[in-house]
Amino acid sequence: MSVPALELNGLKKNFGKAEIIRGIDLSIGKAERHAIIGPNGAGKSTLFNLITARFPPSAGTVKLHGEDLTGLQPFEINRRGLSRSFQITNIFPKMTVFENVRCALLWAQGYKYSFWNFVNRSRKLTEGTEAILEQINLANRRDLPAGTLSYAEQRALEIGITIAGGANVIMLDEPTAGMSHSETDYITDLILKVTEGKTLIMVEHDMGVVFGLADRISVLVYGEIIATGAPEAVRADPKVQEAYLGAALEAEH
Amino acid sequence: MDLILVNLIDGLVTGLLLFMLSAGLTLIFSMMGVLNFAHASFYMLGAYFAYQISLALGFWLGLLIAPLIVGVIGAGVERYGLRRVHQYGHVPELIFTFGLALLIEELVQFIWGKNQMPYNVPDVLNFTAFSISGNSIPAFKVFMIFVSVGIFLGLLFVLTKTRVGMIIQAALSYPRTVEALGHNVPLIFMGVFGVGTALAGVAGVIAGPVLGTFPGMAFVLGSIVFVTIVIGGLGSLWGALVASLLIGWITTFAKSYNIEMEGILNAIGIATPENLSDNPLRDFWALTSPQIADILPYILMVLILIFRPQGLFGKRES
Amino acid sequence: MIDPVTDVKGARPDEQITTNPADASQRMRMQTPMIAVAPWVIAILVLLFLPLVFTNNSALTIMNQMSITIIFALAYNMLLGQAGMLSFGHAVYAGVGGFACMHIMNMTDFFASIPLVILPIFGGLFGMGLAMIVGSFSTRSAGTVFAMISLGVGELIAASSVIIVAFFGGEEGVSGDRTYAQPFFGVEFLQQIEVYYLTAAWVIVSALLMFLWSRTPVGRMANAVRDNPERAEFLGYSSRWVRFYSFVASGFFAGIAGGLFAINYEILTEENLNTTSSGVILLVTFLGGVGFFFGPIIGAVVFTLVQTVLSLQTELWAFYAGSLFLATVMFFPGGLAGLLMMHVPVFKLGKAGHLVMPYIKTLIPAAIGVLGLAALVEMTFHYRHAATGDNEMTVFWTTFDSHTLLPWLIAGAITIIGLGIARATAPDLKEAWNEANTAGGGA
Amino acid sequence: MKNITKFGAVSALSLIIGASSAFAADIKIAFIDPLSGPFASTGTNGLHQFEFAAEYMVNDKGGLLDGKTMEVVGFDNKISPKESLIQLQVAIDQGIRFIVQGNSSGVANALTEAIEKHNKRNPDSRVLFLNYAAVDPALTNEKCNFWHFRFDANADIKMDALTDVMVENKDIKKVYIIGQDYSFGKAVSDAANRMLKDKAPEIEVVGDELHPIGKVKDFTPYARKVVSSGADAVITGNWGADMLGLGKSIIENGFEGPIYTYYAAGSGITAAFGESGKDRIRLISQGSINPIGSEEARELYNAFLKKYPDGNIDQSRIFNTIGMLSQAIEEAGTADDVVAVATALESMEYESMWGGKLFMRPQDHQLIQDMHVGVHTNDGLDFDYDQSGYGIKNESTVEMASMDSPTTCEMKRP
Repeated sequence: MSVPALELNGLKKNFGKAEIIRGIDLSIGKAERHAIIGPNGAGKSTLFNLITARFPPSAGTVKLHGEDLTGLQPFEINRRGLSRSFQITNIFPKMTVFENVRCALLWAQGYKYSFWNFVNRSRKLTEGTEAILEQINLANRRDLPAGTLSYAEQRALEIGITIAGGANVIMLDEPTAGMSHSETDYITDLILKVTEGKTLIMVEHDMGVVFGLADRISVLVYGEIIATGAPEAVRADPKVQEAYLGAALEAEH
Repeated sequence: MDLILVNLIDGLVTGLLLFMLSAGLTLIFSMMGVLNFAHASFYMLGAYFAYQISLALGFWLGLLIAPLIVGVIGAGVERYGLRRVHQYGHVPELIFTFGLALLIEELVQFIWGKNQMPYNVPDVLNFTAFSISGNSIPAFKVFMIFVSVGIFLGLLFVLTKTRVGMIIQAALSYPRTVEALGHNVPLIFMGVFGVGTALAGVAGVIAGPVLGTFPGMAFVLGSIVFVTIVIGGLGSLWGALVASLLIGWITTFAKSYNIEMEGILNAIGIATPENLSDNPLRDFWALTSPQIADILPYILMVLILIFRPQGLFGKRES
Repeated sequence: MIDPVTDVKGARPDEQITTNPADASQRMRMQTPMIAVAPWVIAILVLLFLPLVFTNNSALTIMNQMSITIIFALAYNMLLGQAGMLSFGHAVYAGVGGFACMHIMNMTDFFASIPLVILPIFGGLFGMGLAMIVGSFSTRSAGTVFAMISLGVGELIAASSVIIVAFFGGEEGVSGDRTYAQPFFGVEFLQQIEVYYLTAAWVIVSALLMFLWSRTPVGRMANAVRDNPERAEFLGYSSRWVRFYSFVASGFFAGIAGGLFAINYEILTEENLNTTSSGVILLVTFLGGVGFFFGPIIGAVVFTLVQTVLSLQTELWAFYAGSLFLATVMFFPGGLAGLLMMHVPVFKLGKAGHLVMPYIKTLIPAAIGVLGLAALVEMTFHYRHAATGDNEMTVFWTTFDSHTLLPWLIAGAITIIGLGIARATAPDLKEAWNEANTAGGGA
Repeated sequence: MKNITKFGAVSALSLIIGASSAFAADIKIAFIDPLSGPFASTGTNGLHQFEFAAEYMVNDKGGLLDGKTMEVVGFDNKISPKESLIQLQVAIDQGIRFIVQGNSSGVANALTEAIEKHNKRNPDSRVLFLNYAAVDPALTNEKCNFWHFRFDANADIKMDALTDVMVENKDIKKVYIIGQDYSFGKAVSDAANRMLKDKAPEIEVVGDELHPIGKVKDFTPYARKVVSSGADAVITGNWGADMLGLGKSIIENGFEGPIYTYYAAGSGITAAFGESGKDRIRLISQGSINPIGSEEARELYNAFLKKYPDGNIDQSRIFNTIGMLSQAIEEAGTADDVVAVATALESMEYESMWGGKLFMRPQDHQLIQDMHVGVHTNDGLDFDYDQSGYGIKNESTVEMASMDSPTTCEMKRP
């Protein structure tokens, strides 16, 4: 069996005395679409932040393609092929849509901190950016400041920024939060399209999206994973139904 | 030994004076996020107003009225200036106060001219309270200590025991929540700004006769007040107090004792180079503590920012 | 707390505070190279021909001072505008660069072996070196921490200028003679005009390099880090290093400005390092507008004129400069450049003509009113501070007795009428402005 | 766009420069000193005295060279060397050939070097530098040049006179020297140490200290050291707010001896010391105000007070500067050829209305004159300062002070 794309071992996080993440073991394979669900306050976003080194974990390790990420800075993790979006829209609002995406391409295309290249001279950079804009359907918005886009467009842009660098592990934190039905469908299609062949890990509340996208689901309750498996298996798991899913599913219908 | 006691008292006076400025500034800073560069200018206004009032009504009414006027002006600045600039973000706000500081200095020169004002200690307090081996402690300094301690206690009482104080404390940490609870946060901001500048005004009234009332008095004090609150930790009243006293004593002692760099370096085992007068580092070797006393707070601040960016008592970073 | 990121979340579309060269780069990319090069060619031509218009040495001296301020302000804006870092001690990088150049001037043998024109490069290198040392610990975070470290370091170095006499020369400073350099194609830089062309060449080169810098990957990422450092981290860039590189580059160009100062004035003193100079460059940059690459250029030109020319006319120049600055911060946070660029959409819509009349109707009375106000201020000042017998004063080439009622009435009337008309016509202007900014409608 | 702005701005510039050069006086003097900012009061007071001197001593008496009038034009240098050099250039472009400046030896250094270079590079627009108050000894020693003339006594001369007076006072056994940490403060300290050792080896220097210039908020710690040292007298070269702060603090905190100063009078300082400084502050100065040097001077002072009721003549050397320059112009028969005027100024002897004879020493262009040590008092004054009732009254006089003092100047004449 090949090395999993992402592997968590005994991951824990305390804030003072409060244990938010109580020891998580999880292994996500290559090209798998994995959803993490759970009630509010279960620690889903915290888990994301631990994986991407926004916070240091209290215990445990995170491995990306078998490599231990302990002690690495967010930008170093990103360079190793893991990219993420945020729960609250997190783009560069004063820069244009085009600029937003282009910035995401710079490191991936090997420009590093160079000051001897000119970004608008690079055909590869421009074409790469335009390709991404096409993918996220924002080509006609390219010269607008990102902050002036509609909410759904900003979320789409954020997904575009997240995937632009060509990372093979994509983490999306509630990509459809606060959207209307039609917008949700739009984003779901977009995610399907742009994560083709990549490992996807997402936190999501909308069960429609979850069951439409995910190959496997993990259920996080009070900082612990109580079930992991294929959508149907998880749906059938009595523990899950008891703790969370039942109520949620009822509410859904 | 006696001199140590005298220096402790002098440092206390300096520190408490600094505290009256930094207390208001740290409240304003932590609530509104405004690094108010013009804070020391309000201190200057306090001294000038008090001087003008003392000509007509005497020192004591000046002490009473001048801070009130300064506070009202401060509130006006918040209401009609800062609040407008606030929408553009923090950097323009800061730059606004920077410009305001310049303008106030120009205005003061416009009205009172450029000379030092003969604003003096009132006759009632113009005597030597006591002497320690030939060093007299003027009664006015004792008075300054009492006024500043009184103000500190008053502030502490208001902040911890009254409803307004509770709201202010809450607004310090959670401005949005407090607004959501229906409190008029803009009004609180204006009030805090007014009170903060009035405190600076009080400091000006009682410091003017001792440290001189002249157009450059704000500039001399200006940035050191920031240094104080950064060292103490933003938003912390206790931090402001501790940092003020620390700075007061450090600078006082550094000035009172001639500690030489050569002595320090020799003590840690570095020998004085030969031909010191030709050495490119000669000025460094000849440093004495009084020479650098007034820049010690800046050194302290830079070190603190590098190793503990939230300051001594601060809870949050910037 | 002053981190611009904190309030970025609900970004306002009309916000103009920070640079958005993205727009420019886009336009640039789509336009023909001819148009991209045009401003530079015009700038070169203007700089070449200015001395033909202003032949006297003092105008040259003032233009040199402008040029130095332009480079320094552009360097400062690499921090403030491009990378969102507020520095209160940037004068020290220019100053140290200048002092280094001064010492090189005094190294007779070495100085005689290099042409004067390359001297500023040494200034740049020393400014850069100092920026690398300070940047290594100050760029870890932006916002207040960076600002306060810059203030502290600035104060320390300024204070050492009177203590470390060996390098800074105490309060007299260090002086030298530029003419001892190797002649450059026979030019010994004895005359102001020669120095003018040297400085002008450096302005073009430095401004061009700084402009190009903003087009490089690290220059683009500086904008990204300014807007959202956290997001930049998740794009593979360390915010700290991006800030560090911006800081070092800014230190380099500040050092070049310092080197040019050394050539122009042949003396460097404590004032090149002190907090006042650091504050002035902040004012200059903000007055011009941090949001546009050319903003600081306007700021430098206007401020230098106010400082050197207006101060010949009135003792109250600093008062007017302060008022102008405060008004800019309050009403035009985009600075003078922002004010100009507000008109770009109007021009694009081809409706600039619609604004001419309303502007004339409002701005001319307003200007007259403001001048009237200035006259009142001058008269008050004269009345209060002039010598007793000295009742005569001259304002706007008119001499009168400030102790009689009539001039006060006239000035007051001019002020009230001017500002009154402006106020009355302001709504029309606003309407015309809105109309001009709306696409379509009447031709 | 930017180019248009720039163009417009520079057009305005040339207009304004043109406009301000449209004055009508025949002989113009550029006064380059701070007229705004923290040192503006000293600068403005100086400008008033210069303007008054030109009016009263020259124009009202029919002018020079058969009716040419004299005008003093103020240039604000904001006490910045950089601004001074810009304003110098502006002044030269306006055709001004005489530059006066006094505040800050740093500025004087910058000016004297710039003027030397200018005169070398532009022989047809040479200018003279008449320094009326910058006292750094270097200006008439290693940094001297033909174009620079100093009308004030330099720091060494003043200290020489001051120590002459001090050693007469047998109560003084211990002396504390304190000053601002820069070239002038150091020069005062060096001179005091050297001369006290020379003249009265039995006097002990119990403290010798420099403090940061213009940065000290509270002088109490320094005052404590002075008191604890048991000093009988203090010497300080402090000026401005540093003088007032130090003086007040020393007196307030229990020091009871005399304080020997260079700059503790006028500009609000006399008023601010008031009663507390009485018989404590000693001042070294030239030109006798109390008692007034001559009836002519009394008339002049009264005329000055009529014009500036709250003004002081605290720099009588300004009137000497104008007087000597006028005499030199008359002797040279021209105001345009500055070499001729400078040659006339060299070794000029001049009878000052403030008492005594003045002699411009040709070796170093240092004016030699009588020095007075006065005391701050309200008794028996002809003229007070700051309308405060207090003023400086002469106690002792050193005639033609330091007439034979050595100089390292090697004057190069054109």
